Amino acid sequence: MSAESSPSPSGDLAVAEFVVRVIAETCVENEKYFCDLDSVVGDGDFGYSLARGFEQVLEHWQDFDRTDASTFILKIATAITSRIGGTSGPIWGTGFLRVGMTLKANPAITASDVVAALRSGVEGIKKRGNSDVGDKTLIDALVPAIDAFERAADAGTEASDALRAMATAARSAAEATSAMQAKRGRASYSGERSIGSPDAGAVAVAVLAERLADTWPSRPTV
Amino acid sequence: MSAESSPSPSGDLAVAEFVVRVIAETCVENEKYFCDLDSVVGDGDFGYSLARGFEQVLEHWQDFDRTDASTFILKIATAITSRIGGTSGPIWGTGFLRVGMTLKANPAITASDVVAALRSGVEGIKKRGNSDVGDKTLIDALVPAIDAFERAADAGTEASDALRAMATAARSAAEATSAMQAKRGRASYSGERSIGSPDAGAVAVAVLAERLADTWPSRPTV
Amino acid sequence: MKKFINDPKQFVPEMLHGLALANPDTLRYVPEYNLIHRADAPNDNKVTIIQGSGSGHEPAHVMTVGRGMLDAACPGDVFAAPPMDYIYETTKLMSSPKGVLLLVNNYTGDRMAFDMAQELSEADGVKVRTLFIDDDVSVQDSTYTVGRRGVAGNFFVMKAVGAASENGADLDELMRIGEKVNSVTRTMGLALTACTPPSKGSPLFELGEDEIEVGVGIHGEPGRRRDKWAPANELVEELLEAVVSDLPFASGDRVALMINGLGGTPISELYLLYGIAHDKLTERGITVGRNYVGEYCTSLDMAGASLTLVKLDDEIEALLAAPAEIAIRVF
Amino acid sequence: MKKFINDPKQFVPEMLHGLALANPDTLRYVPEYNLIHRADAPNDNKVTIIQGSGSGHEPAHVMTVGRGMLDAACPGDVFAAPPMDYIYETTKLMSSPKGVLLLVNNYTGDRMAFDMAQELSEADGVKVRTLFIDDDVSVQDSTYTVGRRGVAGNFFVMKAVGAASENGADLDELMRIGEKVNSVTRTMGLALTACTPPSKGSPLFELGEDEIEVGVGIHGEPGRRRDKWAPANELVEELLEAVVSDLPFASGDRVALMINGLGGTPISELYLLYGIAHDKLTERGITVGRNYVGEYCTSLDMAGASLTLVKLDDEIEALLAAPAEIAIRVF
Ligand SMILES: Nc1ncnc2c1ncn2[C@@H]1O[C@H](COP(=O)(O)OP(=O)(O)O)[C@@H](O)[C@H]1O
Ligand SMILES: Nc1ncnc2c1ncn2[C@@H]1O[C@H](COP(=O)(O)OP(=O)(O)O)[C@@H](O)[C@H]1O
Ligand SMILES: [Mg+2]
Ligand SMILES: [Mg+2]
Ligand SMILES: [Mg+2]
Ligand SMILES: [Mg+2]
Repeated sequence: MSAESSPSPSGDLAVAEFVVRVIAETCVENEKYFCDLDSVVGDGDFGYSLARGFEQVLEHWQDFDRTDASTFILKIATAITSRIGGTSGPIWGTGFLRVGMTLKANPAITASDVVAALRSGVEGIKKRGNSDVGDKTLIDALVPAIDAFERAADAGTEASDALRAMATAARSAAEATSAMQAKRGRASYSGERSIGSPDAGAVAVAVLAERLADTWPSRPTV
Repeated sequence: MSAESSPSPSGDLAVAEFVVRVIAETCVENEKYFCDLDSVVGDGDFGYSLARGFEQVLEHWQDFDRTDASTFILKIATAITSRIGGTSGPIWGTGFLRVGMTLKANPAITASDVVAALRSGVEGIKKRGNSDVGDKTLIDALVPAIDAFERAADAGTEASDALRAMATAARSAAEATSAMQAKRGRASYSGERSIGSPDAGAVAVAVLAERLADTWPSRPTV
Repeated sequence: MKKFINDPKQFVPEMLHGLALANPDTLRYVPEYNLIHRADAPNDNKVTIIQGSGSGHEPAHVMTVGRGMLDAACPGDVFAAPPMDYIYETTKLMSSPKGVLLLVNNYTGDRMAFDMAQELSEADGVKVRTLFIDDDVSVQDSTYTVGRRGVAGNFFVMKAVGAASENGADLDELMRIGEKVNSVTRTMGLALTACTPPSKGSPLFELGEDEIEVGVGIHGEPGRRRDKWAPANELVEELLEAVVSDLPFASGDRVALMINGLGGTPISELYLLYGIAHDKLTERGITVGRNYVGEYCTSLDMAGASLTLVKLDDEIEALLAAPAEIAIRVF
Repeated sequence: MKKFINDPKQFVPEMLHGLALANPDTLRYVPEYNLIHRADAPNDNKVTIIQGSGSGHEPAHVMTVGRGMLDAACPGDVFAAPPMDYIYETTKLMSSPKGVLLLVNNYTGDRMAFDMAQELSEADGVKVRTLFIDDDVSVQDSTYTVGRRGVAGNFFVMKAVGAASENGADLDELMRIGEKVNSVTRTMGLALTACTPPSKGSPLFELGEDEIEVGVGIHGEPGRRRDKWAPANELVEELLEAVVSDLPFASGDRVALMINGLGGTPISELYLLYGIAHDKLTERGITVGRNYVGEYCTSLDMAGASLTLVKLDDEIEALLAAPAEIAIRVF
């Protein structure tokens, strides 16, 4: 997944496994933190829902079809959609589903394929959630993060640096959600009182992107 | 009601009115304090029950039959019995009833008649409550208080000093109930945990006796 | 104190006013005596069944007035036995040629007020009998008390005599049935939080964030002991063991099992407790023939629950299964 | 956090286990999907009615499964819409030739999961319609939200379509009835205390000793505003005014009035509120044709209440009056 080379299918699968595993473990580890973020103007279960869902993913880790990277991600998407309740099940499930579907259409995965897949995931989330940039959701962290990744990749940056750029963008975008008024999700019911604290989903995106950037150098290489 | 003289019937009535009024007003004023005392191992309503009942007495103050002191006290007894709930209604009602009945049998009221009436009141309470000295109830303050009053009256002490002796005895007896384990009333359910705090009813007796001693000099005289 | 209340002194009357408004066809309200009675009571062909006790235990007992249950209830103020007057006047207003049965939870104040009212009513020529209910096993040493307290188990006595009286049973028969049900009924409760009486305005006792009160009374009287919070499985085991060993209930018995909420505990938790208790009884070879989950006899806003077992025989089970109607309904 | 609980993750399954054990004749439990369904469902001659939503609102909705109400409920975890899977599998298991009606309280998570499940079920050939319920008037500015929330008023939609489906109404007819009832139902709630979700272990928000949250959501979402505690008369006036002016209800109307407890409020206070609300409606010339006092749609252990009005016509009133049976019962 470096910006120039198009790695072998088994290399793609290893990368997909690594990324999903980091996401799953990070969500499980941050259960309480993510719940606390959702408590401010939400209902406090965001971390709980993600943790229960990704626990299932980790528990059945060996059972997912590993024909190729996209198949693997599609199976993960199904597991997330089936096991995560609340808003996050459909949102995250749809995101993974679209990523998997887009990658399936591009068997030899390049950095720009990854960007296309992520953008397609975001489009799926927007459609599913009837939401967009500016609504104070995880979309407000995802979009700038993908933009940053794309810029870095286009400039030929190494994957680890592209990920770092992505994480930095996600973090500042997540922090910027503090100033926004929520227009979607439970937080929206509190109207102007949602201003002043960041969106839980956006912060989670920042945490995940940072963790990916941090752990990328330690990924198993094929 | 001095130790020597046997005052006129109308003087008795004035004394009865004065005493009942002091009791009623003191109970109303001490509502919260008496409730707090009952909260430690009881159910916290002792002051409330007394206050509501004696409020009624004060509200209908002019309506009570004033043929003589004993009639007046009997009417008060009926009002207390009818209007005070909880344990205190029957207990206090019975006490006043027996006092009134005993005085009725002795139209020219002497100090020893008063003592006999009070003793009869206590006997009524014991019978009604199936209780006795040592059960950690108001009886444990009443009995020593009446004893002290009797000793003073027998010695020919002035009424105000006899009342002071009564108040002093009631206070130390009430304090001594702290060391006792309750055998009657709701406090008894908490077993040994009732030890360490005084009985609410006993403390109320002490407060009332003290107030009577304090206000006696200011009573209206006929 | 944060309650839905105007004036603590009007708490009970305002509640009764609402109850009467909500049940215009079936209930009547006589404010002078806090009296709620069936619109069709007294009935000459039926013993009248009356329960008093303090308020704060709702639905007990004002909301359990109805066909097959109580004919009337005349509660006192919160946690205070009704003034003798209320009972006496209620007994007179509701008297039937077949007689009046007074149901009294065994507390000093209630016993005294009902005793006095019974004496006066009998002097007026009313046929009155009194049945005392004392199902609480948490009060162990009865030489130091007036005996066991009446708590949530009173529901079963009410239900059984209510059903029998609809069938025309006379006063002696109702006494026999009521005493029998009471004799096979055992309850034990525990509190997670104290309750706040409206007139006091603050909790009756202080429990730490990890403390519970085991064997608590329904008036917030302290219980057997204060203990550390424990998982539901352990708490149910403690309640069940206290109850089962007291009668004792034995393998092969058929029982009614009640999980009663004390006022502040959500019904989700009560069903969770029910599942645990049911399984534990099954393990002991005891069959749950009837079950009851919800609020029957509460302690204002106290978070907590009690567990009641009734040993069933054919007669009791039939009486408990008989139809009945009360104010607490869903539809 | 002091609750009757073993493991927060097992809270919902353990509650459902207890519910199933308490209703062996009428309910069935399928643990894989948190599914509680009528023992006699699906029924080929009846549209199947299913409600999902998060847990923590009991008795809604698992305890309102029964004849004349829901055929099935497949709740998610506390305050979380069920995973799409649960709804999809429940729909398949419960599908009837007459079709399946999904009742959904209007929240983002619920809408999405039900939409997805409906798509998948339809692809499998099941006839499915979805009815959204949005009775909460506290959410004012709907450009900033996905519209109003569904709260306690969902009871009336459930009851009406439940009754109609027993009478054999088809899916279109049920949609018409459900939408009609929803369109004349309005609710507003307030909280005296926050609730504590088991997995969080602490209150969702902090209310001062004299503060209340007006227009609170049933998931502990903050409401319209925080305010000072006030006597019950004033609080009822505020709730009533918000509800009455929204439809608006007018003099001469006949309504159903519900006072719904949010979980930690004793029924005594609910009846007190009922009396005040009834009197205030009478002053406005509005007649209470049916009344409901108790817990219908709660928010765990939250102390608080909501007030719901439904404008009655003959059709709605007959459907509300039809007999029904659910797990929550007294006898
Ligand atoms: N309509 C929506 N579209 C996209 N994301 C959303 C939407 N609504 C909420 N979210 C995201 O989901 C997060 C909350 O997730 P979760 O706690 O599972 O939802 P809930 O408890 O409200 O069902 C929010 O912080 C936000 O980032
Ligand atoms: N059996 C009894 N005999 C005499 N006095 C009693 C008895 N039981 C309780 N008391 C007295 O009554 C007081 C409590 O009164 P009250 O609060 O009205 O009773 P309760 O709330 O238990 O009905 C106790 O402090 C005690 O002094
Ligand atoms: Mg949430
Ligand atoms: Mg008391
Ligand atoms: Mg009391
Ligand atoms: Mg949620």
